[in-house]
Amino acid sequence: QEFLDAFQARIDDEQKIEPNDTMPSAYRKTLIRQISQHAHSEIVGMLPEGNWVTRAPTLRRKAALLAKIQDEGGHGMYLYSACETLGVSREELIDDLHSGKAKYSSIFNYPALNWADIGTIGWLVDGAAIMNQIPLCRTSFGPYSRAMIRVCKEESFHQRQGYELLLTMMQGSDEQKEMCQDSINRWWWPALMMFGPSDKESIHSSQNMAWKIKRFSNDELRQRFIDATVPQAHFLGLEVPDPDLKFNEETGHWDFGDINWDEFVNVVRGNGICNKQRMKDRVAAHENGAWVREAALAYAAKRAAPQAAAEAAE
Amino acid sequence: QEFLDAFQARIDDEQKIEPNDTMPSAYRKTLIRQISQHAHSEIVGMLPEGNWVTRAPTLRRKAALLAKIQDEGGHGMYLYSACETLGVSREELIDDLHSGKAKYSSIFNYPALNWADIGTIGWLVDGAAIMNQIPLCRTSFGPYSRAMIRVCKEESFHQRQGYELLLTMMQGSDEQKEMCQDSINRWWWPALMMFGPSDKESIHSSQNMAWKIKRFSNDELRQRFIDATVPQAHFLGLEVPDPDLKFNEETGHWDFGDINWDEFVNVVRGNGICNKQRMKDRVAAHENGAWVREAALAYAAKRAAPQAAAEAAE
Amino acid sequence: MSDALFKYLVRLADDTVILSHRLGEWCGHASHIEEDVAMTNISLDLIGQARNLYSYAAEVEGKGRDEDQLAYLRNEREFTNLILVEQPNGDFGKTMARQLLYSAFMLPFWEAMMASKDKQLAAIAAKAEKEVTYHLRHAAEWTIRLGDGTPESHRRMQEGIDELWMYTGELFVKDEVEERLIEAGIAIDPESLRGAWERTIEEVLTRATLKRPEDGWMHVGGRNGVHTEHLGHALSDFQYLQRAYPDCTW
Amino acid sequence: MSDALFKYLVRLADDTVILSHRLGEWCGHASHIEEDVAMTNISLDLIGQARNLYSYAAEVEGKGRDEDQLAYLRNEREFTNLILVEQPNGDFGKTMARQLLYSAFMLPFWEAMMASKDKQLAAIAAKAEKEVTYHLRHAAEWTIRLGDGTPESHRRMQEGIDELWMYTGELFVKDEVEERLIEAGIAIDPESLRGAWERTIEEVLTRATLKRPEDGWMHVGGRNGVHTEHLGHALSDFQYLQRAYPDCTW
Repeated sequence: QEFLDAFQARIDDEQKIEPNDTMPSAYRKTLIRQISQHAHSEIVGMLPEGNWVTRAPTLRRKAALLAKIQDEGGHGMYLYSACETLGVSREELIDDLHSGKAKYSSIFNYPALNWADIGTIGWLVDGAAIMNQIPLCRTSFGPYSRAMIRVCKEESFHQRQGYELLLTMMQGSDEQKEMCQDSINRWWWPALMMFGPSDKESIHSSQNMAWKIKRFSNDELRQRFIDATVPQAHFLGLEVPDPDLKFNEETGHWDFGDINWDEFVNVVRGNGICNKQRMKDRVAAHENGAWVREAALAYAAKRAAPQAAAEAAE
Repeated sequence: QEFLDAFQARIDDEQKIEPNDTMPSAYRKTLIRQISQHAHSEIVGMLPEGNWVTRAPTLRRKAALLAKIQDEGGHGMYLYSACETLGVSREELIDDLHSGKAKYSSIFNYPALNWADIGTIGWLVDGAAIMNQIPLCRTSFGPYSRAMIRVCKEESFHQRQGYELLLTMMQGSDEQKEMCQDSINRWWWPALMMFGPSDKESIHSSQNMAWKIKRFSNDELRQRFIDATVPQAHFLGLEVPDPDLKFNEETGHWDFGDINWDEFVNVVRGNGICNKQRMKDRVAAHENGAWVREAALAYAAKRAAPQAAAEAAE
Repeated sequence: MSDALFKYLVRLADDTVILSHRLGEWCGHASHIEEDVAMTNISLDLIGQARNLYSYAAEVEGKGRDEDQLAYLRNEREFTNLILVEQPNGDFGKTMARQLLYSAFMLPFWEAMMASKDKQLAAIAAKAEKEVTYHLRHAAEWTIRLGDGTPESHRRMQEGIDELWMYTGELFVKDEVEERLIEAGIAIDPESLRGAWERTIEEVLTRATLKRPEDGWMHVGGRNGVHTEHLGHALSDFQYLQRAYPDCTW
Repeated sequence: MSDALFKYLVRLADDTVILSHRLGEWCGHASHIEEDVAMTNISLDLIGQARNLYSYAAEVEGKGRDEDQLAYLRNEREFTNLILVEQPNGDFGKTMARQLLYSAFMLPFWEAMMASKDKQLAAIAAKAEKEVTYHLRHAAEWTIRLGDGTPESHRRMQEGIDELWMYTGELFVKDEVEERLIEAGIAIDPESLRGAWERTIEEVLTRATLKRPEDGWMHVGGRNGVHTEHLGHALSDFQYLQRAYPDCTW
């Protein structure tokens, strides 16, 4: 208990915990769970966007989309590395993803069905992610905090890019405008669900708050996101698909309708439109690439052997 | 020799040779080679057209193309069966195709690059095939002759359909007309090569003529094809890509330029644009389907076993 | 009512045109020629059904569109086919599974439709019913052969059924479009076909020594144009020429 | 001369845009994330080159077209890329083989182009040269790793090289378009790069324990728009949106 108190004191003092520091095993476990889930989300998140790389309508947009996906791959690598500092291998993490033991953000179980979705994913999905992640830039675990600083910077760029994409389309033809409206209709509620269950239901929150792994509650962040996003939607000329949405003069916040938590639970359970497809794609990539990884290992071993022999001979 | 003379006498008398008749082994061998080559051509010929099934521009054309390809598959099955009456299994024939031992018509090593090619393949390629095959309806080997009667009838239909497709496109936009002209530019000479080397070079001809496996020389058939086809091209409004093409008032035939036999030999040797791709596709279909064929055999064996046991018990 | 009928016809047409497209992708790549011919044949039947349905839909709509404009010039979100039929071919087992699950529904569907008060739909049904009888028999025979063939074919066939099962719930979904037509004696209540579908599937799977997957969550959306990501790629191939060279006669 | 320069620029741009497209098809499907990132990165470099080349071509043409009109609104027969770059990805070994065979040519190509009398081309070359240095190193390293890895990777890598070899002859083809530009000191004579290409390939294959295929018949045609059947399908995906929604700003 003394150790736990001392640990808590360090955290309360806003000191960063570093990989070689001793830490409570629950803290370590929570971090591994959360960081790896975040890493998996980056990797799975490449798929819905990858689905549009071959169909991007201009070279400039195609380049921007490729750059965004590249950033996401980079985030994935960065976050897996942060996880590895906690003593778990990337291979284990990926096995957990493929076995269904580890989760990734449910948002990527929705399909990207038209080009406006690429804008909406940047604007709403990255937007919600940033809202979740900005507090994590000050999270107590050093490598995670540093990773988040970089990730947030790049995702802000993606968010602006997504917004600009929609702005361009909303100034275009009727068909383009329809695509945008269709897109927000499909992504709005799933984006709100990205903040997780409402505070009444959330199981991990209080300990995580104390450890400063989490710094704001799900509902606080969700409200913040809505307050920031609704005016942007209106500026774009989009209707937010929530008949109960209304600005509350008293609180200064946007009141919104009930979230369909049944859908949320259903998707988390694996019954989203694309859950099976996403995992099938990831597992297929992993299995089809097994021979490549084996070859790389075999080659490295061959190179290492003569070198080791040479060193031994010295 | 007595046998050979008697056999020749039957042929001279226009009697049909049937599978159970005794026949010279060279006759049998020649027939197997020729019929299987023809069967292989039908099967490989499905590939360039199959390449356009998913992109046919109207439902009517898509249906017509599917029907044509279906006919070709039917011809292949029919011809393999005719071959099997000569004592060789389909599996052996297909192995010979895949190993490169057996040939197929070189025309299918040219790519189908635009939609007009689908018309041109019907008009020129099926047209040339029919010109080759009509005499074979009276060929000495009964099953082959009967197969040819059916095949020619269906191919005449394909030829008319191809011509009609081009006619429609030639009444269309400038781009459509360009596609048609581009198409005849690429297919004209390969179509002429379908009649095989000129008579001076052809090695199999004279014995095959005597056996009535062949009834006209390569050059005769080629001239006949050109005489029939050039006016059709002109009616369509297409230019035939041969600067030496000229109607000869004296002979009543169209004189034409020199054929590039180097190209012919090169493609026969396996160096056509699509030789490798066609064989790769066929071999892949065969290998990927191995588990299906094995399952069908295993299932049939299971069904046969109890039946045999039941019969034995009677 | 004519608006509902238009939507209903387009749904059915979209099912057939997309499934036909998928089968057409097999062209020249089947395990043996007999199957190349069989799948081409089924694809051809389905295109024929699509043409009849689109043409009738265009007539009902009365805006001067034709079958090709309906098939080639609507976008992904306007396509209202079942998600089941847009699923990629996978291996031959999965293709047969898709065909079985669909045809086992469509056979009793067209049988019932032959008694529709809409004479044109009844006539389309009479032709389709004969065709689908063959499609179902063909798919059922292969399901049994592969299910009860080798261990590998058993595994693949089971996988095909398992992967597609979650798309079968949509066969039985109805909305207000259909309800009005059902009341009018024009459309068929899908619920009334559930028994027949279940029996066919049970019987085939049993003979195939395959396990019927458990009914879990069912994936719907196609009837409202919310598809899987596969449809868009199919449409870009399917519609390319019409899109690249607009207003041409082919 | 400006007509020749336009054609020359479009050829180079088509190479980069098509190869970039092929690499983009890998997105999210590579063997490990590092490779997803690497291939995306190369794809991105190539798109950048394509944009520079198309924009300059449009400027030279002077008909008011832009990079997107050149990339998205020409048909298959107007594309003049090397047949090599349109070949399907196959497995990772084949993708690396394609990249090696192309980049080993493009590195000395851009190096030489930096001295072009055409200042804009020289500037494009200066940027591209740095990028291709990395592309070549990446492809060479993987060729060596896979060639000298396991028996399976050796077999696959050899197959990739063997399958693509017949498309390498086209790297060295020149026609009157290029000859005039070479004389003018604007374009590079591909023949002058053969030595460097051969040396790179020899060295990489040797270190990879792979066999250099025999030079047999070489497949050409891309520079005149006669392609393999693969390009059309790539274009229908690539151009679909521009074709389906003409005259839009995206």
